[in-house]
Amino acid sequence: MPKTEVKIIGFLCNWCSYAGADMAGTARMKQPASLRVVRLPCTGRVNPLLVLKAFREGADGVLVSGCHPGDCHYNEGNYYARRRMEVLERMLPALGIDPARFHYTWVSASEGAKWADVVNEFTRRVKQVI
Amino acid sequence: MLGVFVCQCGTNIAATVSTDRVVQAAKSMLGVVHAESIQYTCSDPGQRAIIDAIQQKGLTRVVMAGCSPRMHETTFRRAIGRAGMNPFMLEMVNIREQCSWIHSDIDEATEKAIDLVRKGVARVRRQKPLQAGSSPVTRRALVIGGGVAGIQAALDIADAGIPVTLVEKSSTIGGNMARLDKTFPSLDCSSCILTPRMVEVKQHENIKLMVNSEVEKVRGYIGNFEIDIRKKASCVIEENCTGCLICQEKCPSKAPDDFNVCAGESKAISIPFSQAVPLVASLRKEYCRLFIKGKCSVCQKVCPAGAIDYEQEDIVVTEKFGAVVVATGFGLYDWKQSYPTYGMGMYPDVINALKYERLLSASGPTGGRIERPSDGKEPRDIVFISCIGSRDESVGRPQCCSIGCMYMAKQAILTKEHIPDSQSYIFYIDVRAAGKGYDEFTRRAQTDFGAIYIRGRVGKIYPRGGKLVVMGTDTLAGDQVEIEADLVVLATGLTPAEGAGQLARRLNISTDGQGFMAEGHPKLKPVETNTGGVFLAGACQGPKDIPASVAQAGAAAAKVIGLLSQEELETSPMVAEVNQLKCAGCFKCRDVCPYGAVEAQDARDGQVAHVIASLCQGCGLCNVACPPGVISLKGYTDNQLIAEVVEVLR
Amino acid sequence: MTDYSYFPGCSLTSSAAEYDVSFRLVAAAFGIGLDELADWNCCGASPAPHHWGGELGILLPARNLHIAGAGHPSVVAPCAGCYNRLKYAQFELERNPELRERTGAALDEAVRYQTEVLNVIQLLNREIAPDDLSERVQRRLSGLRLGTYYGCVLVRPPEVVRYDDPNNPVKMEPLLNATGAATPHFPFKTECCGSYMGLAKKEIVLQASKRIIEVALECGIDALVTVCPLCHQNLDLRQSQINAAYGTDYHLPVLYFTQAIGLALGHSPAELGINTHKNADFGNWTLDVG
Amino acid sequence: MINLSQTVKEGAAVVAEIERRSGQRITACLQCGRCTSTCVAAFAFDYPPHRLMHLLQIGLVEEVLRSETAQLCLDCMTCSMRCPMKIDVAGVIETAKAIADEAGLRDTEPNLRLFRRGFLNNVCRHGRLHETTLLLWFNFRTGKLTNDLSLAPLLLRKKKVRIFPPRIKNMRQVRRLFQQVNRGAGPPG
Ligand SMILES: Cc1cc2nc3c(=O)[nH]c(=O)nc-3n(C[C@H](O)[C@H](O)[C@H](O)COP(=O)(O)OP(=O)(O)OC[C@H]3O[C@@H](n4cnc5c(N)ncnc54)[C@H](O)[C@@H]3O)c2cc1C
Ligand SMILES: Cc1cc2nc3c(=O)[nH]c(=O)nc-3n(C[C@H](O)[C@H](O)[C@H](O)COP(=O)(O)OP(=O)(O)OC[C@H]3O[C@@H](n4cnc5c(N)ncnc54)[C@H](O)[C@@H]3O)c2cc1C
Ligand code: SF4
Ligand code: SF4
Ligand code: SF4
Ligand code: SF4
Ligand code: SF4
Ligand code: SF4
Ligand code: SF4
Ligand code: SF4
Repeated sequence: MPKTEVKIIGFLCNWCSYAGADMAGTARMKQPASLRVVRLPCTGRVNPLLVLKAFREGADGVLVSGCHPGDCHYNEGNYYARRRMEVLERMLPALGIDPARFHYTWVSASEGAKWADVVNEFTRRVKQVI
Repeated sequence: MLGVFVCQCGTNIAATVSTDRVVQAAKSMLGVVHAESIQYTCSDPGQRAIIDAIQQKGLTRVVMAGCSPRMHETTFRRAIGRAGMNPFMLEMVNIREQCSWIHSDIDEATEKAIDLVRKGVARVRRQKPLQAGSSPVTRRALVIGGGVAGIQAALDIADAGIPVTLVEKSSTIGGNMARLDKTFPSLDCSSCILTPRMVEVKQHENIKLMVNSEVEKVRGYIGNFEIDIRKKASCVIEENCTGCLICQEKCPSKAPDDFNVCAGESKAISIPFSQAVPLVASLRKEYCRLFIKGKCSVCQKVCPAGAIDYEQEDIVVTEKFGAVVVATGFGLYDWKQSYPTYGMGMYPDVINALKYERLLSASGPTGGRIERPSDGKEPRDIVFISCIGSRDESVGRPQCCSIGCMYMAKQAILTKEHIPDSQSYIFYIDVRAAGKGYDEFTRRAQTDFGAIYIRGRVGKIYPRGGKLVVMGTDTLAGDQVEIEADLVVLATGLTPAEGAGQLARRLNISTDGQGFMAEGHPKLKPVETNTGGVFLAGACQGPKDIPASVAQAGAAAAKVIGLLSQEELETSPMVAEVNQLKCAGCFKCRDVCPYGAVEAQDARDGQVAHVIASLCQGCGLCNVACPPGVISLKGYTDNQLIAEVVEVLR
Repeated sequence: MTDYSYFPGCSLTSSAAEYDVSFRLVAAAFGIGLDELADWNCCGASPAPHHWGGELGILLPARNLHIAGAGHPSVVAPCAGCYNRLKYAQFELERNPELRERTGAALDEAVRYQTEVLNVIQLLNREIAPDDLSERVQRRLSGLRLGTYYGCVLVRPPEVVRYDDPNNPVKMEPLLNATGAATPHFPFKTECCGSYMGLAKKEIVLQASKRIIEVALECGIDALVTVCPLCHQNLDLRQSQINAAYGTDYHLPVLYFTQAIGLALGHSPAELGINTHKNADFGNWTLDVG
Repeated sequence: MINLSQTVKEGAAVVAEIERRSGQRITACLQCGRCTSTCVAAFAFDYPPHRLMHLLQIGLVEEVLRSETAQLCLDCMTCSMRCPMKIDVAGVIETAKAIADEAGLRDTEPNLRLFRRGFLNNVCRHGRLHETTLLLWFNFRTGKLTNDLSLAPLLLRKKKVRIFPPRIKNMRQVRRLFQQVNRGAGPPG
């Protein structure tokens, strides 16, 4: 019997959010053990189909997080990501997936505390709807 | 033939993750022939253990579960390279920053660590050997910003025989240090130590100085930047101007005096201060009568050197550089909007410390006599207030300005020297004076110069009979206090220089929560950025005093010299690649690529995409955009990512 | 003609009757209809939220909100204290279903709490354009330097009242300026006057209010303008007590916002109840119409 | 001398309760004193607001709950607006006061409590406030019969006081609101 109640897949860009998650760790900010992070160069590398794949494989939630708009390491990668993720979010209900189980956000390398908040809050939300 | 190494990191990991159980679980994963737990894997014996295992068991792929890949990926790539493996057949699994350090339940953390290792195994099984490419290096450096940090970096690099272009936004180099009177902790006169260095820049054969200039566009990558620099028209022919100042004297149009923080007035054509480098006049069109009303031309008539050219236009030069040093310094926090209780700028005798610095300076607008702005009288009671727009979350600025405590002590000392019967009061929360000789310095302000230190923060300032009532608290006395002051000096926090965010975006480097340029790692990469070839020096990276700025500039210069002494540079092999046989030639990939790295190539039937590896930065945008999915990012292929997702959810 | 529900509150029916009178005069002049809430009760003022666990500070105003819910879309509460209490009740009812339940039980039906609550500045700014007022001015207040005194409860806590800048409110200024009056910099706009301590802990009120008057005079202010009856009481009525306690000789007039506008519209000081104030001498400034 | 190893432990539960109810972090206070600098009433307090915060930091809850500060704070929120750590200091004090009330600690500032109680009883009786009876009642109870009477002639002359109390129609409803608060044992003090 697994101990963690929910499993969330996180797709994080290497430059901002992954670094932010590291920073939260360096600062020992406690978070639920729900998240499994997949590191990517940029949220622009996140294919919406990959998100759907995660849901189909049984993920309780999917979190996509990258640099703030305008701060993308690759200039505009996260703008593409934002557009793709917004479309995806709107499609989820039609696919029978509660949109509350999906979250797209921005956390910079310096926002360790925000990262911890995001994980805490999203986990709480996923637990509620699952 | 896969090996898994689980690092204990002393107790950093082992206290929360049962590394033994992770090793046990790893042994049963597909393809794993070796798994062990190591106390400190990055140490010499730790790396040896990996190399031994590779050589004894013939490993071809390695999973290293430990700290963040952002920490030690390069270390371990090198290690397995030394063992004769392809360095890219490594996957680092983060069970420290993103696991042991953020959880407290051993079972939960261990379960997660096992999931992550399984994910890493699945991913590295699909990894192909990659070959790092290489590209030639341009032996020339760009330094942006001509404050003391930029000056130091430029001189150090130039002294190593490398050509440097120093780009300065304003009409002279010197930056904020040129505005200071004497400097802590040794009370050296600022211009006495700075001016010779400014002149050296001007005279150095390897330095090309461009004032009134800004970086406009940046292309390329480490070793090979191509950068557009715009030199703004100043209506003065630099080579002709002798700095005689006749134009400034005769010019009828007043203009704000930024150098003196608006204390005193300047002219539309001016040289900001007498030691300016270059000592050349600049015309500001927005204040010039000729450009506003169409009539004047006085300066042209009086200039004995024929240096005035109203038709001058901006020029954009494009140059190639191998490395860039950012040294754009700082601005001061504008307190007026967020501290309404300090009068919002309604009281002329509430000023910021930089303006006070000009009032103290012998070369300042008052010739070194301290006069309060409202009536020109010499103040007797002077109140200094620390941490304005610093350490204050209510205005969104939690950071410590790191120099305020020191310069307030300095200014209190100088005030006493100027006006022996004056009394300085310093409101502080903590006296932060951690440098060498610094605490002794602030204590001297109290013992030898009679400054009274009051621990507490001021609540309100309001006028009473030509004076300012400063309402505060003395937390040590435990009571409210009130001072009738002649002058109030605010130690306002440091902000990034105006336009720093824009410049950061152009250079593709990150900024931190306060907008300062972000270093690569707070301890181990303090002058690097996340973008290869771009380095930081001085207060652009965070509030700093002169010694720290100069030290960082020297370090940045050393990095640049090291980089530019190489002939060729390794490039990341994690680039996109097209399966040209299946490419449909739609060029959706080319449309999204931010680096213009995709080009069309002729094929048998029509055109297909081709990635120029030296331009590709590996963002993966194309990979997602491609309808048939035939362009893929090496190291992050669809196969690998899907495998990670599937495995972690097993 | 727009109609509003009107919650006068206890003060405007007794010690601040002139506030009620002047408000009605100004409203009438601009065709603003005011329907007094039927059978309203005291909002609980400052004591209610600070006694017996504080819940009365929500329940009492909730009843008024409920009554307002049956009337016009918006209710105006000129007293800053009442305004604050109504906003507070709304805020708490909004986010606490259990409280809503209980309040409903006491009222015998589901509590109506969503009526828009306006303060007097908000209402007049909405209904009167400065230019409009300027045109209708009979007695130009030029030369009069008015100190806008907002007090604390009108703008605080910001997340509850959501009105104006809590540290430097400015919403009174446009209409006052339209009357010709100047509104000079006044750093004590939101300093507390001592609130309800007048009876039980007088020294707090006297010291707090003294400072406000002292700074107003320092800023060359001829009269303070307020929207709070309690502030008015502390600053005007207790000015003599301040003088007695500190040996000062202050005679600074304190006007209600609506009185200032009423003056500009040409009403006499007596019509506006200014003669009921303790300090009604405007010095050199003349109240003659012309 | 304060035995910190004792106070910190013993005060922890109440401090945690204050933090929970007020939603504020006491530990975030850096003792800058800005709250005190801005407080118009601090001169009348036994502990100015910043000291009150520190007392909580070291677990001296009894001092806080019994403090005059908790009773006298005007809840004007000036301190909360200015705190550089964004602490709602007024909210913390208010919470401490509520807890003191619940714990039956009622000896501090009895006059003020009396005034508040008188005010509410007055409202409970009439539905609206009748200032005249409140003033008379309060002065009678405190034995300071002339308190504020100097203001009376003017108020009377200007017809600003009502001799007879107001009374609203649906008093039953108002009483029920009061009963809501008195659930159980009845109103404290
Ligand atoms: C009131 C006060 C007193 C101080 N006293 C002392 C002291 O006594 N001792 C001490 O050690 N330190 C002192 N300091 C700190 C000292 O001023 C700084 O440490 C130092 O100036 C930092 O140097 P810098 O080169 O990093 O930045 P700056 O001096 O700010 O120089 C940056 C330069 O970059 C230019 N620039 C900005 N943006 C661009 C752009 N986009 N493109 C091109 N150019 C650009 C600017 O025009 C400027 O010339 C004091 C600071 C203040 C505010
Ligand atoms: C308790 C404590 C906690 C700290 N925590 C932190 C922290 O959390 N974060 C942080 O950033 N910093 C921290 N520091 C500071 C940090 O340890 C130092 O900044 C850092 O170690 C300095 O590195 P160094 O190389 O200059 O000197 P050292 O680490 O002292 O290294 C000097 C080396 O030189 C050798 N040596 C000495 N004399 C000679 C000689 N004559 N010939 C040859 N070799 C010689 C010594 O044996 C030694 O190996 C901490 C320090 C202490 C004491
Ligand atoms: S490799 Fe990383 S996790 Fe292991 S000892 Fe070194 S720093 Fe710690
Ligand atoms: S532009 Fe001409 S007049 Fe002006 S300083 Fe230069 S040489 Fe002198
Ligand atoms: S043209 Fe006239 S106004 Fe313009 S800079 Fe020259 S002298 Fe000054
Ligand atoms: S250096 Fe001193 S003045 Fe500046 S923020 Fe830090 S403590 Fe405050
Ligand atoms: S998007 Fe895909 S199919 Fe289209 S050109 Fe690029 S590689 Fe070829
Ligand atoms: S990964 Fe693709 S989109 Fe990104 S830089 Fe390389 S070729 Fe361009
Ligand atoms: S809320 Fe209380 S403590 Fe805060 S400033 Fe007002 S009276 Fe003082
Ligand atoms: S203002 Fe805030 S941080 Fe400062 S002493 Fe008061 S509560 Fe603490």
